[in-house]
Formats: sequence, structure tokens, C-alpha cells
Amino acid sequence: MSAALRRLGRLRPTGGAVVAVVIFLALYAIYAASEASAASVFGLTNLFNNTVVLAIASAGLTLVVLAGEFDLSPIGVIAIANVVMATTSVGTLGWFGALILVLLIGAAVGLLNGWLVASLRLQSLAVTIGTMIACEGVALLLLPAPGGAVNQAIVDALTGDVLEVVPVALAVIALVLLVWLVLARTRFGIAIYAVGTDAMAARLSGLSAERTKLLAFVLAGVAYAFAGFMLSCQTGSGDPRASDTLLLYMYASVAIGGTSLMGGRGGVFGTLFGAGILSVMQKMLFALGAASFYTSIFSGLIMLVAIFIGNASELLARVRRQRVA
Amino acid sequence: MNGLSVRFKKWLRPVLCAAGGLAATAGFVLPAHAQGAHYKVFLDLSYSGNVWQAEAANGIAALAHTPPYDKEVTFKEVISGTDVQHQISDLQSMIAAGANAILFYPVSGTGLNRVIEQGCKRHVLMFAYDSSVTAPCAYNVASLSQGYAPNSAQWIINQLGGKGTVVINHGVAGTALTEVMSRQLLHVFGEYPGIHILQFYGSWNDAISQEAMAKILAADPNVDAVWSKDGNWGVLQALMQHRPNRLAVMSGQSNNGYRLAMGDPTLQKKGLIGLSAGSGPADGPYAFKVMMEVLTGQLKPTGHNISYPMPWVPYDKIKVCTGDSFVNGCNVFPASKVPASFIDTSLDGTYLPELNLASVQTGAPVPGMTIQKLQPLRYEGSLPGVNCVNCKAPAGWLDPTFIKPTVAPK
Amino acid sequence: MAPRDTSTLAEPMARGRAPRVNPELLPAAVVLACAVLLIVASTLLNAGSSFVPQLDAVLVTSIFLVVASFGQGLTILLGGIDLSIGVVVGLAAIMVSTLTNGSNAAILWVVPATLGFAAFIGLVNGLGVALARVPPFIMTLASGISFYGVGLAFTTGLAQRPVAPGLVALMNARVAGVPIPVVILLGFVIVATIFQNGTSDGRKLYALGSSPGAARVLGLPIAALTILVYTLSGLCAGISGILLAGYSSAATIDIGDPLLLPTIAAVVIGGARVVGGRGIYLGTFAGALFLSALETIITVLNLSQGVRNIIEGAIIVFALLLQSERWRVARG
Amino acid sequence: MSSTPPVLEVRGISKHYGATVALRDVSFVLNAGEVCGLLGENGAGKSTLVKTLSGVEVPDSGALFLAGSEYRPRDRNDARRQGVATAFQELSLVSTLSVAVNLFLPDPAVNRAGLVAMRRLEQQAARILAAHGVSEIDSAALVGELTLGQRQRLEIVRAMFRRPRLLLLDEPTAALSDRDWLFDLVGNRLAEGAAILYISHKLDEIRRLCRRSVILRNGQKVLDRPVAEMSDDEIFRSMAGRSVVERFVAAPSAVRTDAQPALSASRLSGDGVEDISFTLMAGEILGVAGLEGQGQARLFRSLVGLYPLRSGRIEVAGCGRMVRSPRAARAAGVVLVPEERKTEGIFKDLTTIANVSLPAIDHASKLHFLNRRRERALVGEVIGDVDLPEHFLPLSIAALSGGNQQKAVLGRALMARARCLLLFDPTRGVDVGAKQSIYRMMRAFVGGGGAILFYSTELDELVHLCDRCLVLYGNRIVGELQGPALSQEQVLSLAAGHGLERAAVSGR
Repeated sequence: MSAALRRLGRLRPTGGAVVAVVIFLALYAIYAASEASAASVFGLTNLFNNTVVLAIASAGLTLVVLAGEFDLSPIGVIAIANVVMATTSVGTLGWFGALILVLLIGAAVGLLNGWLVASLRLQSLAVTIGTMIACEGVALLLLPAPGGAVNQAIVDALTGDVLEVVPVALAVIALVLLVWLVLARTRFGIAIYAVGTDAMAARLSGLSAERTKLLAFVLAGVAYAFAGFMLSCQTGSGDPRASDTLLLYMYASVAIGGTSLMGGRGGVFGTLFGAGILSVMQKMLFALGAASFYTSIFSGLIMLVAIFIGNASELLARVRRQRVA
Repeated sequence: MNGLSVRFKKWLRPVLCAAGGLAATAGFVLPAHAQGAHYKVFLDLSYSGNVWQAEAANGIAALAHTPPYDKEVTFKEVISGTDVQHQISDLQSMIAAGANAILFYPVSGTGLNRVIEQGCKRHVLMFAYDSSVTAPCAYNVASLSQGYAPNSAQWIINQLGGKGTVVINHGVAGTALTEVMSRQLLHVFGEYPGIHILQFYGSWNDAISQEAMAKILAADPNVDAVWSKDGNWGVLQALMQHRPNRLAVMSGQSNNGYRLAMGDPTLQKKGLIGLSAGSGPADGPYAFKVMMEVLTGQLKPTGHNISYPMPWVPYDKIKVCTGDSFVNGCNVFPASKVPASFIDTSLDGTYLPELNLASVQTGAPVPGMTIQKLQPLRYEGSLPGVNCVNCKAPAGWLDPTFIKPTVAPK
Repeated sequence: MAPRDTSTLAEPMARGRAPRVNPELLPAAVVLACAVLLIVASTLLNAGSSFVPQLDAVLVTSIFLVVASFGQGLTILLGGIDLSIGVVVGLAAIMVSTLTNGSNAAILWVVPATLGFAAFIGLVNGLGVALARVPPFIMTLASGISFYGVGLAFTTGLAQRPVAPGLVALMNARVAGVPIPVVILLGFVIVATIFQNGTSDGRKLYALGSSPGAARVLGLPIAALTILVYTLSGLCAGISGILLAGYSSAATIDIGDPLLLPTIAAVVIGGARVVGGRGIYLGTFAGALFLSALETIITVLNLSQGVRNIIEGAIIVFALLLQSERWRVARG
Repeated sequence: MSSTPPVLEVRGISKHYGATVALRDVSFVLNAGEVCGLLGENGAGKSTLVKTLSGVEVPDSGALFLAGSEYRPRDRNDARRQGVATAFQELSLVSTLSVAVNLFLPDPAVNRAGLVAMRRLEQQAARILAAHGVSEIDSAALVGELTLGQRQRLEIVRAMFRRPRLLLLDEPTAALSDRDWLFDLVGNRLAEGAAILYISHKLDEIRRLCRRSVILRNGQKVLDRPVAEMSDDEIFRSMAGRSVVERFVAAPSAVRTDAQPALSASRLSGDGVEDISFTLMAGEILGVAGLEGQGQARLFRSLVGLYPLRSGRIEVAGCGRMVRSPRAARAAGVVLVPEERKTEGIFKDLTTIANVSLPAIDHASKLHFLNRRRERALVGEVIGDVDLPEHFLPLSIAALSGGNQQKAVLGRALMARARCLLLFDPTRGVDVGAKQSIYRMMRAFVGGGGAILFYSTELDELVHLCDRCLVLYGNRIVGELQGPALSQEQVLSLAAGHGLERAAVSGR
């Protein structure tokens, strides 16, 4: 028992992560029970297509949050990535070239954020408001109105399914999870937790808070850009405003996933399910025929429920550990 | 009489269809579709909580519960908010739920194309209203190509005599509508070197427009004219507050308060020369009606971009109504009847006789009213990136169509 | 921020000079100066304009932000945050317009009712944060999203009603040439400042924000203070919403959304620290004015929205840079 | 000796922070196999020197030499690579990471894939801990779950196991009560030829371990001599710049047996508190002794309702009902001066005066409006009793030394009109001068009829200050010593868990 707890302890799931999985499964069960097509490949493909953008973006955000900072710029990055895809992926650059380009842009914005926050020690919660606004401006300059077109090849490839069984979006999410599981085991992964928990202690232990946070922001930026790439595949076109309302839901995913917004505790695993919860809930409520305003009422309540149970299970776990120790 | 004719029509429909050709409406489909058939119809709103959307939604709901539609459809309204992903998800849910037709206000002109195609593949009628989508298989109901922007711009120029400072209240940056209109406006005004332009983005929102306008008036006191779409009510407020005795030439939406002000001689003396035009909430109900006719096989449109005639009421055409609907040319209600922010273009005597004041305010059908015969359709010209892709805009789409310059550019 | 054992360097410095004025007044002053500079700049940019009307416009249009960000500032002082402000503003505006429905008589009960409701949302946040121990970021985000849904349920299919003319007049009239909103604004700033820096409760808030652990050991009424702060934040958002409804005489449910992020920006630009314990309301006020002035100058610039955004974002970052420099010096 | 260069040579280094001089032209050498003590009051620059040597801070001027070659560490890791390891005073452990990971930070071993193999790491860690005589710490546990003492052990082991040439120990016994463990380890390192710089306030430790000692004052080296040649008085004079011998004036006991007990606890039980009963009379200083982690922390916290108990009664003079919260405790006149000064003692962003006046802030204001003159007056009444210099009042308390911060915290306790103080190791990390003030304040407090429950890691304090002393072991009271029985040896043997039977004898 205690050994099992330890193994978990190494993966550092907060109680919340487990809770998120449970809630997700529960909601999906209700959804599937009331909507026949839920379990069909069509239904699943739609579900995960709706989830994938939020999931990837939130995964990136999780890195920054774990490192003890905030980032409000993702929607700006996503917007840029989307319009760049819509304007370049068909042209000479080709979809792959365009993908590389947007990832680089994401990294660049992340680097800027990281520099402002980690090196100049500006308060991330405020400074990333600035970068977000600026990024949206850039997106508007690149594509003043919705339009452009995304390379049909990837649009079809990335929104369909593999051999009529696995939605590509699901595969992509799984890939993100895999990347995280590797990352979490690297020195950088450990450093993120250390810095996010106690920057001073981390520094005295020889970790560089600056480098760690910088890298966290850069990786996050790349993730946002990749989310923008997936969004472009969803919509098959560019729209400088497509990501406007995503931000709050990204934080909701992170929180529901059991990552502490104080930093140092949580992980991407939970976040992915947090994102899943938000989109499956929308489907479920629709299937139940609930009036649409319930969607937002419920998103709020589910967040609280998740946090509640998360805290409770955290408490239990800690008590049990103390008994063990 | 009307009611009877409809009831008549309902009985005779199969016969007519069988007989063929006699139907007043263009084309028809197999009787199987018609008699006793029942349809699942969804309305997907994006923005919500503002007058424009509320009145459009109410009008649509009222129609949906007006005989014979009340028997023919199960109608469900969904609010998707302003998030593309969210609307995509809802549309998919509707398709999965076996919708026969979906009427939606698109958040994005292009972002929904893939889900729209999904719908079309599953033989779902996809209708967008007011704002258009570029998916070829979707139907758009709008009045964009009737050139509100260039004509109103020319109208303003005429009023100003070709020179003066004009404030342009653009809508939401990054939307096709705003982009098209901006290009048209700058083109038309650009012809006149005497016109000095200030511009801001009021986001089709009265509060934001009012704040911005207040700031502009503070910064540049000699504004002679303001062009806006939605949000012009806020603009008028700002004008009345900062320059109560020197109003301006205005072109904008059709809030009841605005139309009343336009008609008010004292304000006219103070310089308020107003034009109330542009697409109104009525294009929602109109789109619904067209969609229903297509769904029930009454109608077979020859094109996908259907035109809703653009309202156009200059200050000298203001006429106050006595009743609850726009009949014999009246086009504004007395202040006692509706709030100033009520949008008059949510009613339309000619194209939507089924609706009255109560129905667009509460969503309840007009008692005893039945669906009237649809006016023959007109079609929009194509605007690349707005209602079609790889298409060409008609020559001179930047120019005014029916307002002729009264002053020569100098 | 810089990891450093203060005790080693403190004593020598400690001897001698003791700051007479609150050191946090400095950033407030700096930001305020920047705001004024912006207004002057836009005056110079526009031939026909003069300073006073510009100042008027900035002050009047900044009042919503100034009021709302007081609440935000308090929550941030406790190391928390209030993300429900935008929604509360919208709900209050809708509520006040729907319930008054154009009648001045109704104001007497509608305004208190609206404020009560706004405060209630704040109270819910406070209870969640203080008693249920939900992190503020999440609690307020969740309650914001939920109550937005409630607002939708409340407004869907409801044709808009006019705001009571009394409120409209209040926001548009002038006394002795001064716009009434400006009078309200100044009054609010004075009251708020006194509360935050001149009362025992304000002092306790600083203590709690500075060191929750010590506050706990000392037995400060932590729960009560926290609840108080979030309730006040809701209340301020409510006031802001009512003023906004009065100003634009037409309310929509999303009318407050554009206010949320600026409240945070205003507080931080004003020199507050996101983890709590630092910052004065005059700073927040200066930050709010700064943002409003920035909006003004950008509005009157003849630029595409894209360029406007880039400039605005850059200037916000720049303002924060000023702050951080100040910190380096101030913190030795 | 002279042939081989010294392990460390510090040559005239200085360090400024803004206007503040932390180190001024400090020079000394440290040879292989030598422990050198580093003494100085808080604020003398010890920690800055340590940070400079550990590569955390860069000196403004001067040079460092390691075994003859110039030593200019870029950062902590560079320092570590060159064989310099440090156990910091403010422990540098990350609470959300496991013991194993912490032990190997910043560069835990990775496999070929560049991944950290937790299992292997934990086994290694367990081996290393065992090798350093630490058996009770589970290498897989999160550091956040360890007691302060365990963390300090971990910090020390972490510094030692890499076999550094130069070992810096900054207040290593601050939270440690069985110091022999440390002394043995130090011995081993010396045997291996390491050089050790040992920073401490505790003179007996210095005398026991160090042949030589360097003394800093206001950032300058004032003394560098063999310890044996110096008298305590000499050392303290050079530390404080004035003569303060750590002398415990044997004041007559102020215990008032007539009055009802100020605080009485009966059969307190809870998680980590086993059936504890005692009575604290007015005018009494009741000591509490125990190795770390014997339940003293929880006992103290539970007395003010900060730690939930399962059963038992706590009765406070003049207050009928049970104390369930710090608030209620304060109302009843019971105030805790907690262990963690930085996080639970001071309000770091407030001025010193605000820190002190806080409990009485409502008295200092009319209708909630602050009256700063009145506040000033109220504070003026107490700062005298704790020797807190007046000119510190307007400064941010963060700018004060540990000693003065502690004085402010005690002043606040007086401000709260406490009748009964619970002092948890109040002299930790406090310089000699401040200690004296604290002792005086305690005496005065009980003299005035107050009562004090007093836990300390320094036995001589307990022995000399207390009227009685409870000894904790395994979360329960194993003995109560007073009068002649109250000696360091007795306390130690009981605290170590030997002679539980003797407890009864010396009990009453």
C-alpha cells in the first residue's frame, strides 16, 4: 500500500489528477448513456477534436504554472500560429515548413516572456497581459480578417481517425502525455518542481531559477503554437480572433487537473483530463438537453467539485503518509 | 383571408406538389418530404445578452411556434458564446443529434467550414444569418453586398458637401464584416481629399463606442460626422453629452431612440442629420423562414447567398407608428412603447408580417397568425472571403450603388 | 526577490535614516506622472484639443476601472485575486437596467438590491476562499463562469430594458463645470485610500497579506478579513457596473468583460505585489488612470487595430519595467 | 603544513549591497584537517561570507584561493565541482521533492536516455544516509513530511557525502539537539583531510570543535586566534564590541504558589502528543526539554489551538472555557512565540512599529481610524522591556537582524497583554546581546506575575532560567526536574530516553 503510494509519489500526481480522471469517466459515461453516437468513431473523433486544442495549450500552461508563474499570452500565440498557418501552409513553405515556423514563433514569444519574467523579474501575471495584447496585434496585422486556407492534407489527416478506430486527435493528446512523462523524469522536469516550490531553496541547491523558468516559458510557447497548429487543422482556415475566449478555460483545465496555481505541485497528466472534462461536459449537457446556459454554470461547479475532492484526497493521502512515516 | 389561404395551402400541398409547377414558389420536392413530416431544427446563437441577438432570437422563436411550423418542427435554441471551438462542438452535437436544419450566427466566417461540410454530408440544411460563412454548401442570409458602407459613406459626403472631419466607428477588428466595410469606407471617403478621417474600433458595442467617442470628442472637438454600424446609440449619447448644441451628421444602426432623435426637429436644428440603415435583427427570422420553406420543400433556391433587403431610413423618412407593427410606411415606435435601445429593424412589415412588437420582445408568436407566403428571393453578390472562396467580387463592389454623389471630389 | 539574507546587510543600513513618507508613494507618483504625460502628449497630438477636456474624458471613462480595481487591489493585497469582476460588472449593469426599467422611483430599491447581489457574489467567493480553502484564482474563476451562466439564464430572450434616467443623468451631468462622475471618482479614491491605509482593518489586511502564517499564530480574524475583502471586491464591481449602465444607458451582459484584465494590470502597474502584502490604493488609482489615458491616446491615433494592440502591449510592459527598476533600488 | 598551500585562502574580499557594507576586506586562511570557527553577531557578515564562498554571491573585490589556485565560483555548482560544499542555515531543501532527489540536486544521476531513475536514486540515497548514521529518514519520503531536525540532518549529509575539500557548516545545530552525531561526522571529515568552516553562535560548540576561530563584526574581521587562548569574555567583547558574558543572573524564583495556576493542561492527547499533563504557576518559568521531534512543537501549538487534540483539557486562569484557537488563546492571555520566526513570527512587509502594535491596533484607533500618535505611545510602553532600540521602529522589520526581529515579536506578545507566554526556542539564531535582553525580559515578565512555558535547544538556558523543567521523550513527559536535580546531565539522560524509571524519583 505505502509502496504503491510512493510509486505514485514519484509521479507526483496531486489528488486532483486522480479526481479529474474519475470525473471525466463519469461525465463520459452519462454522455454515452444519453447519446448513442458518443461511443462511435464519429462521436469520439468529434469529442477529441474539440478537446485537443485546449488540451495542448493547457499542457503548455501547466509547465509555467508548475514553475510558479502565470502566463496570459497563450491566446496571443495561438492566434499568431493560426493566421500564420492559414497564410503560409498552402504556399511554397508547405505544411511542414509552416509548422516549424509557428513552433519557432511560439518559442520566440516564450523566450520574450521568460526573459521579462525570469531575467528582469517582472510579475508574470501582469507582464503577460502586455505580451498577449501585442501578440493579438501581430495576428491582426498578419491577417486582418478571417480567411486564408490551411493545407488540406493536414486538415484531413489530423482531424480524421487512424484506420477507423483511433481519432488522430486522441493520438496527438497521447503523444503530448508521453512527452510530458519523459520531461517530468528529466533534470529539467525536476527543476521545474523545485523552482516552483521554493525558488530560494532551489537556488541554494544549485538550480538556476532563471534558466528553469526561461525554459518553461519557451516550451510553453512551443506548446501554444502547436495548439494553434491543431486549431488551424480544426478550422481549415485562419481567424485572428479564433482563440479569444480560450484563456479562462485553459486555467480551468489546469486547475481541474489538480495542478496548484501556487506552483510546484501537479502535472500535465491531470491537465489533459481537465481539458477533456470541459469538452465532454459540453457534449453531455447537450445530450441531456439542458438549456445552454447550464454549460457555463456547470463548468464553474465542476471546477469547484474537482478542487474540493482534490483537496480532500490530498489531505487523506498526507495523513496516511504521516502514519506510514 | 391570409390565415385561410395558408390553411388551404396546407391541405392542398400534396396535390399542388403532385400537380407540379403551380406552386408560387420556385421549384418543389417530393411529397414524402412534405405531408406530416416532422423536422428537428436548431438555432445556434454565438454572442448573447445584447439587444440585437435577443430580438433576432425572439423573432426566430416566434416564427418557430407560428402555425404551421409549430406542428412541423421541434425547435431548440443553443447559445455557443464567442468561442469557435465551442460553436464547432455544439454544431457537431446538433448534427449528431439528427438535426434536419441548423440556423446559426457564425462566430467565424471561415472557422466553421469543416463542421458545416460535415453537416452537409449528412444532409443537414446549414443556414448562416447576418454574418456569412464561406463554406460553399451553406446558405447565407445577409444584406452585406447591398453596400451599406459605400452608400452611407456617400450619403454622409453629400450631407457634408464633400469636406469635414468624419469619425469611423469600425466594428470588431478581425471580422470579415468589419474588414469589408472598412475597405469600402476608406475607398469612398478617400475619393474626397476634403474629408479628414478619425477611426476607432467600437466592437459593435454601445458602451465601448460611447467611451471611445467621448475620448475622440475631447481630443478633437470639431467632428462633423460619424459613421458607425452597431454602437451608434453609444456614439449619439457621447455627442449629446459633450456637444449638446452641436450634433453631427450620423449614419448608423436603428435603435428606436436613434430614429426618434433623427426625427426630432429640435435635434435636427442642432445639427443631427441622421441615417438609419444596415442589416437588422430581422434577417435572422427571415433566414429561418427561408430555411423552413427549403426544408419543407416549398422552395428551391438557385443560389446559396440569399439577400435580405437592407433597411434604409434617412432622417426625412422617419414616421412614427401608432400600432404594434410597421404598417403603411411607419418605421419607429413612440418612446412610450419601447426602450430607446430597441432595434426597429427587428421588424419588417413586408418580409415578416408574422412578427409584431411583442413577438420580438418575448419570443411569443402573434396570436392567430400563420406563416405568410414568402416574397420571391433575391441573391447577394459574391464577396471573396466573406460569402465565398476563390470567387470574384463584382466590379465596383467598393462603390456606392444607389446613392449618387451630389458633390464632386475636389 | 533577489535571494539574499537581509539580516546580514540590514543593521548598518538600519542605523540612521528612517523613511518619513510611505515608500510606496513613489511608484504611485511616477505612474501618475506618466498618466499625465500621456494626456499632455495626446493634447499636443491633436491640434484642436486642450488639456482640461481631455483630462475630463480620461477621468470619466476611467471611473469604472478605478472603482473595480479597488476590489481587485484588496484581493491581491491578500495574495489572492478576483477573476469574477468582469462578470459581476456585467450582471450588475443588466440587473440595474432590467429592474429599473426606466423608472427613477425604482432606483431607490433597485440600486441597493443590485449592490446586494454583487456583494453576495463576492461573499460566495470569500466563503469559498476563506472557509472551503479553494484557491482564490480558481474560486473566483469558477464563480465567475457559473454566475455568467446564471446571467444568461436571466437574460436569454429578455428584451433589453432602459436604465433609469436618474442614473443616466447622474453620469452625464456636471456640478460647477465638473462632471459628476469625476466628483464620485475623487470621493471614492479618498474613501478607499483611508480604508486601506488609515484604518485598523486596513492594517490587518496588510499584515495578513504579508504573512498569513504569523497572522494565524497571532490569531487575527483571517476568515473574516478574507470574506470582507472578497465581498468588498464584489461590491466595487457592482458599483462599477451600475455606473457603467448609467453612463451608457444600455447594458449588455458582457459589458464588463473588457474590465477584468485591466484591473489586474492597474493594480500591478501601481506597484502592488501579486503575492500580497504590498501596494497602496493610490498606486492602483494611478495605474487605472494610466491605462485609461493610454486608451485615449491610442484611440485618437489613426492606426489599424493591430498596431494599436502592439503599442498598448509594449507600453504596459514598459510601465512594469519602471516598477521593477524601482524595486531593485528600494529593496537594497 | 607550510609546504602545502592552505585549502582555502580568503584575501581581502569585500561585498556591498547598495549602501550597505556586508563584508569589508576580510582575509584568513584555512588548512587541511582543520576546523575553523566563524563567530559573529547576526549581521556581522557570516552568512554573506558563506554565500560568497559557496558561489551564491560574488565578492565586489578581493580574491579567493582554493589549494593555492585562484577560486572564482560562477555559481553553486561550480563551487561544488571544485570541492566546496555548504550546509546552509536557511535549509536549502525543496519540500515537494523526495529526500533522494534533494540529496542529489541539482544533478541527480540520469540513465542513457537522460532520465532520472528514481528507484536507483532512492537506493543510493538510503545507502548514503545510513553511512552517515541517519536511519530514520525514508529516502522516498517527501522532504515536506520531515521534521525540522530531520531536514537539518539531510542538509548536513547532503553537504558532507560528496567528500568536499572545504566544508561550510552555517549554524548546523540550530534545529539539532543530539549534536554528537554532527561532531562525529565532523571528526570523520577531518580525518579525511577536509577543511571545515564552522559558523555558530554556540561557544561551547566552538570550543569543543575548533582549534582556531575567526570573529567578524560589522563585516570586518576583528579577531583570528586559537580558541584556547581566548576567554569567553574576550570573545564576546570582540563579537559585540562590548562586554556581555552569557551570564545567567541567579534571580530568586518568582513562583506564586498561592495563586491559581496560570495554565494547566490535563491528559492532553493527540497525534504526536501522548497524555501530557502539567500545571504552570503564575510567576513561573517552566522549561521543556527534549531532542527534536519528541512532540514539543505539537504540544506548544496545541496549547493555543493551532494543533487539534483528541482529548484533554487546557485551563487558563480567569478563563473558564477550553482554548480552541489562537484568537481565543490571546483573549485568555496566552501567546505563542513560534519556532519559525521568518514565516510565523514577523510580518515581513510591515514596519517594526506596525509589527509590535498589531495586537493592540484596535485600541490604537477610534472607530477603526488609526491614531498613529496613540499607536506610537502604546508601542513605546513595551519596547523598553525588550531593549528594542527606538530608531528601528519606522523601518521595515525585514531590515532588522534576527535578534531585533525576535525582540519585536516578544514586544508584540507583551502588547497582546499576555499573562502566559509560550516561548519556543526564542534564542535560536539570535546574537548574544539579544539573548541577554530576552533573558532579562523573561525574568521581568515572571517577576510581574506572568508565567512562561519555555522550550529551548540550549540546555544551559533551561538549567539556568527555569524553576522546573519537563523532559519530553516519545511525545510524552518522561520526567520533571527541579532544584539540584535540574542539571544538564539529568536533562540529557532523560531526554535521550535512558532512565525512564528515574523520572519518577525526581518527579516530586
